[in-house]
Amino acid sequence: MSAPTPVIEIKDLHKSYGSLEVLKGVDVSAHKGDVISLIGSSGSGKSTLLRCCNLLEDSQDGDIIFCGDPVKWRGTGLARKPADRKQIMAMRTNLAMVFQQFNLWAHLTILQNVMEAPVTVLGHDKAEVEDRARKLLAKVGIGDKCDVYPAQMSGGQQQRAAIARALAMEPQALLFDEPTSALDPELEQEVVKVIKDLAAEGRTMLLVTHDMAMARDVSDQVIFLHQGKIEEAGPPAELFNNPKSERLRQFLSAVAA
Amino acid sequence: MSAPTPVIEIKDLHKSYGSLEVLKGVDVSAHKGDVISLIGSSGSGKSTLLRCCNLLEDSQDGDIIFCGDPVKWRGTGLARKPADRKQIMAMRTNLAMVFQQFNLWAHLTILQNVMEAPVTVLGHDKAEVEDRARKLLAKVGIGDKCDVYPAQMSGGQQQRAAIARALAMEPQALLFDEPTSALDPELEQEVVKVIKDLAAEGRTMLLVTHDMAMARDVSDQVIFLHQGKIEEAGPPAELFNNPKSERLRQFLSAVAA
Amino acid sequence: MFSFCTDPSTLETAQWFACYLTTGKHQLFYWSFLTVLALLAITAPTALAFGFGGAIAARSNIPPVAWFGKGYIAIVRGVPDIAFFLFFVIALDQGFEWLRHQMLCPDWSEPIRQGNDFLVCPSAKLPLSNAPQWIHEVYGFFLAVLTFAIVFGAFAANVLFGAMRAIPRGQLEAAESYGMTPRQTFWRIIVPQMWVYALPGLSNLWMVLIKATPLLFLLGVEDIVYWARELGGTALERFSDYPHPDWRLWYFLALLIFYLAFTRVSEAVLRRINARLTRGQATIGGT
Amino acid sequence: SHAEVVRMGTEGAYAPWNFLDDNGEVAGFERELGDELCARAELTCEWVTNEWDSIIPNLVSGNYDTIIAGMSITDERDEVIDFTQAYTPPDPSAYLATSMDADITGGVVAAQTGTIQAGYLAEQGVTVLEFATPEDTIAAVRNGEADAVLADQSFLAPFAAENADLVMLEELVSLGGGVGMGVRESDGELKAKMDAAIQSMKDDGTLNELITKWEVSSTW
Amino acid sequence: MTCWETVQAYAFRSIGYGERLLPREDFTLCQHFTLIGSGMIWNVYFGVLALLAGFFLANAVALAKASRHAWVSKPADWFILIFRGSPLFIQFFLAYFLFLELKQAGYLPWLTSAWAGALIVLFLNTAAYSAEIFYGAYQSVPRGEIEAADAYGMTGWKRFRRIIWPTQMRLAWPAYTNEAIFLFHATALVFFSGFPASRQQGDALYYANYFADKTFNPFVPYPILAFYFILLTLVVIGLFGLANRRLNRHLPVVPKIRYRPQILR
Ligand SMILES: Nc1ncnc2c1ncn2[C@@H]1O[C@H](COP(=O)(O)OP(=O)(O)OP(=O)(O)O)[C@@H](O)[C@H]1O
Ligand SMILES: Nc1ncnc2c1ncn2[C@@H]1O[C@H](COP(=O)(O)OP(=O)(O)OP(=O)(O)O)[C@@H](O)[C@H]1O
Ligand SMILES: [Mg+2]
Ligand SMILES: [Mg+2]
Repeated sequence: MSAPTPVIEIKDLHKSYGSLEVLKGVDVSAHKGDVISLIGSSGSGKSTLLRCCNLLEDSQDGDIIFCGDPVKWRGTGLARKPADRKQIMAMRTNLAMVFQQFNLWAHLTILQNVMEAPVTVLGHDKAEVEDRARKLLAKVGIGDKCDVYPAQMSGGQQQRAAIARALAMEPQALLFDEPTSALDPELEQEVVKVIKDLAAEGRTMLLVTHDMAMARDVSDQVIFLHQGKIEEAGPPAELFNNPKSERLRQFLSAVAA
Repeated sequence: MSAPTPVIEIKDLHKSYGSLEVLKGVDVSAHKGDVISLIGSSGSGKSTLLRCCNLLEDSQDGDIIFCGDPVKWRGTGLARKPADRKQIMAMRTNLAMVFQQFNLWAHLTILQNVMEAPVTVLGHDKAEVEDRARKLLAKVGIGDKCDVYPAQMSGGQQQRAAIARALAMEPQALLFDEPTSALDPELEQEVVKVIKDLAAEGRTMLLVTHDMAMARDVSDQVIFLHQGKIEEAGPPAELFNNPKSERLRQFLSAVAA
Repeated sequence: MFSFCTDPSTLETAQWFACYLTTGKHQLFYWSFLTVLALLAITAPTALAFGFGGAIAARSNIPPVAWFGKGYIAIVRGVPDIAFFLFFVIALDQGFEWLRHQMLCPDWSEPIRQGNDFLVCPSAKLPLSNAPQWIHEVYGFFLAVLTFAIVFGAFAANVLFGAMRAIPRGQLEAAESYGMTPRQTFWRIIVPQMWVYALPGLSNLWMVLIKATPLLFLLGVEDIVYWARELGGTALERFSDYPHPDWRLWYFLALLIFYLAFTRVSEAVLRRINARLTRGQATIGGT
Repeated sequence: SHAEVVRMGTEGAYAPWNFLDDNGEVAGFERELGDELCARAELTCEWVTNEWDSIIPNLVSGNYDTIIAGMSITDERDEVIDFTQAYTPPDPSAYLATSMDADITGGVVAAQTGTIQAGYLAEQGVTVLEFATPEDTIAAVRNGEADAVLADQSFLAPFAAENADLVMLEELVSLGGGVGMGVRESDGELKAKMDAAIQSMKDDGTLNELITKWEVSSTW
Repeated sequence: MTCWETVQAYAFRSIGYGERLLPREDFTLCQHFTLIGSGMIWNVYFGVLALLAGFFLANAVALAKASRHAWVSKPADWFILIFRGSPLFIQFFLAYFLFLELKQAGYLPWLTSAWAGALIVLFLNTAAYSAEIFYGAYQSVPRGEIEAADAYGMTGWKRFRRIIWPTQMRLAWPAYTNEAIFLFHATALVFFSGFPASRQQGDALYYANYFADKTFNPFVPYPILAFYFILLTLVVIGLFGLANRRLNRHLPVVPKIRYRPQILR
């Protein structure tokens, strides 16, 4: 029996901002139900990797394959662009993202933020989505803030709204960029629980985090990015207990302290 | 011998947004060299407390006393406003803040962001400040990003720039709002070190954090805020090992997990 | 102009046009382009200064100053430029003369208003009635610039006032919390950032200003549209060596091309300024 | 040279009375007349052009000293400014059309905005179409927007003479009085000097010569 | 004539009702106010219709200008350039000329009348100016919010309608308010230099001009005209302000200026 196709597969991805090369050949492969954590120091390219994965950024070389369907490109190098819009849309509706800066839509209330994409993109029934959205918001603990605008919420509340927004899409795969950075340990545990539930449902997740405990707890695989390259990757137990690379050892020593 | 005057003293502070009461009588007192951590769940009013302390928000009742000098008020209730501009200015130059959303000045490069206040507010010599700014940026690990605009930096890089900007003021007291939320463990350790150094220099700090390890590590006192009130306060060893209130016990249980 | 222009009625077409297009009247037409460009070049910064002053006044904490600023914006912005030009220049001119009269002729006994006449002492006249014609023209030009600047300053003030308020609150809070005085916050944070928000509005205003130059003739400055109308209108044999039917269409088309080209150039310049200003801004258009 | 400078305000857009010649200088009947009057009154004259709408307000405001712009002496104007004695007899108004049988009672007649002709047409109950410039009114007749145009005869005559497609109707309308030079009411001295100069030109026949030369009206 | 009679005679003179002849003596303030006010009917007519229609066209043109396809963006670009790049004076002249040609060729003869011809020119003119404003606002929409829309698979029209357009309108509104004011002011040019006035039915400036011509005193009719326009502008600002409040309802209310000078203590 051949191995099942990965949900997200990234092959030798290269990405530069002008002359600054941020990703220097990165390979990731995530199967159904996998949770893959990306760790690494600030500026190592974690957010950029997620953003490339979602095609928010154009990459210059390498492949992005979603459910066995490689993204079609037009042009090469700095001029490389995705070629097929339909494909991108299909891909994005199945791939929800939680941004590091949340990026909530400022002109919509929290409830509207959560309902927006399911209603307008997926065409789901409004009443039904509203129901689900309220439940999701209650689940992340901001059920009382439905009719509030993002600018009137605390950092952690915004972050939770952003998570609820992603969940409302019920996507095959999720991209989380530091989803607990503004959350207290209690809420963090909630989010960990949510992530585990999602994985159990068979959803695939890429997760950028600075929280090693969380990475260890939820992931099937941990990838350590260093200066745009994968320095080391493996199951959490192995990677955290037995780091092979010098750089990772040093990085982890900080956690122990 | 009487006790020395606290650097920051907050007495029975009340603050509402419209009809939503966010702070319901909070007392804090921080002496020279003290590091006081504020913990609590999202939306409990931590950021609001820091912002009131710096007079960015008007509070409705209670006192804020800086170095023995109580803020003078005009009006009462929702109309209460600080009365003396000179006093506020003097206070603010001695009280630097790192914002949860960083709030770097978008039109200035990182170096300019750091130099701005020391040069224009304190009137320090430009060349000397530039020298110091570069050193600070190098210290927080973004010495190579001096001439970059905030929008072109990763989350962690922006946060470090914001920290450097606060340090450049060499203030008596600092207010940190989740200063390590976007930082990896390694950098977090750096920041912890910086905070300890600052405390050793005799600077006073109020620190909002979700990282209990950090709170335990750096603080002289930890304050647990719950729904706008201080639920429990005390030295970290005591508070973390022997939480008295039910709510705090529950909150901390998440960390242990 | 050319030596062969002595008897235009005998000339062949090319020569006729060469002579026609270089008559003294046409040269005045060409000059008027320079006048208009000079007027724009002087008016734009002046109006911007008025606008800046107006915006600052409108933001002031001192109620009378704020009222003045807001009143200036509301009233001048409310009046069509054309209606303004039809009576304001005369009033402005009389105002200046009245002031000079008060200063220079304290012992003048006759009333300034005699029936319909407005009479100041001879030494208070602006310019003096025996001044050479070019001084009169420069003074007229100055009045035109001032009137334009007052009108467009009100619009600029409105744009700048809005731009100052569009700056994200976090940016101002950061400044406040570092102990910047309101003055410092204003000059160091608001003023540098407001241009990003103000530029689209100001660009539009510049375009409107360019398009308002045909009203200059109401202010006594002979602008390009005035001359195009004058030159393009039917020239009868009796009154001109170069008779021709109603050619205004051609003259206006030429002006159209001039204005379009001028707009294009302005746009290119403004785009570059905009690119410079939006550096560091995370927007669709920013870099 | 003469001590006193007199600024002469005119429109420069109403041939043959006053217009700009190919060199952009003020020319026409009133230019020659004005220069002669200044010479006789021993004044130094400067010519200024001003837009018609504000020509009187600028005079009373002191921006020039006379109006010499084909201005008929009317009671309305006389209330605001003073006029010298008329230097031409009244110039009747005439119709210009594309054919002699143009309908000037039931049809559309063009006139310049705000002129006495426009007022007269409105009074007669004719459908009047008002244009901003005299040039436009003639164009309107040519392109059929109006059946005829009503304006001063002296203004229309050259057009009819030089264009085969335009004709003057025979019907004439007397509107307004003779044309005089406008001066400020407080400027009695200047008015007196100019009155004397006009009188002397009338007396020695030079004025009639000028009128005949420029065909602005009947002679004295 | 009492003032009330004057109002009855002239309040609708500009659209052909009431006294046939304009006042020829007295020229009282009441006459000034009534006739100039009557003329405002035309200014409001031109302004409101051109603004409403222009708003829709402007949105379409702005969208076209932002298009990635040159064959869509280029025509939009040219349209904006031509109407935004030339004075209304010249546009009126050329349009009137064009409409005359059409009429002589037997098409659309009513275009040479101000009510239709000038309206069309004003409509296209304001559409071009507004399109440029909307396009500029589009350029300033925060990137993060667009990225979020992209990431959720919102495509062209939906993304535009739901995310970009509301933000774009909010950003464009102050400048668009200015444009609306300019448009109302521009209506004063219709009879001043563009189209002929028939049967002495004109806009406010036409009647102000009439009075100035009769009394030779510009300091009465023009300030009255100014007064009417200030009223009109205040109404425009008021209405646009209401819309603006709605567009900005998600922003926390900015507290009033915090510091008062010491003297007021
Ligand atoms: N501008 C505002 N208008 C109305 N309510 C506000 C505003 N800012 C904050 N709040 C409310 O005040 C409460 C406290 O907010 P605050 O930012 O202090 O929380 P916090 O303790 O810092 O939370 P976090 O850890 O998530 O940052 C929240 O419920 C929030 O919704
Ligand atoms: N728009 C941009 N233009 C230029 N450089 C950029 C831009 N965005 C990011 N970078 C650079 O790319 C590098 C990687 O950024 P990225 O945001 O991927 O880091 P990260 O690993 O997510 O860091 P963090 O943990 O701090 O969020 C950084 O050095 C950053 O300065
Ligand atoms: Mg990141
Ligand atoms: Mg907070």
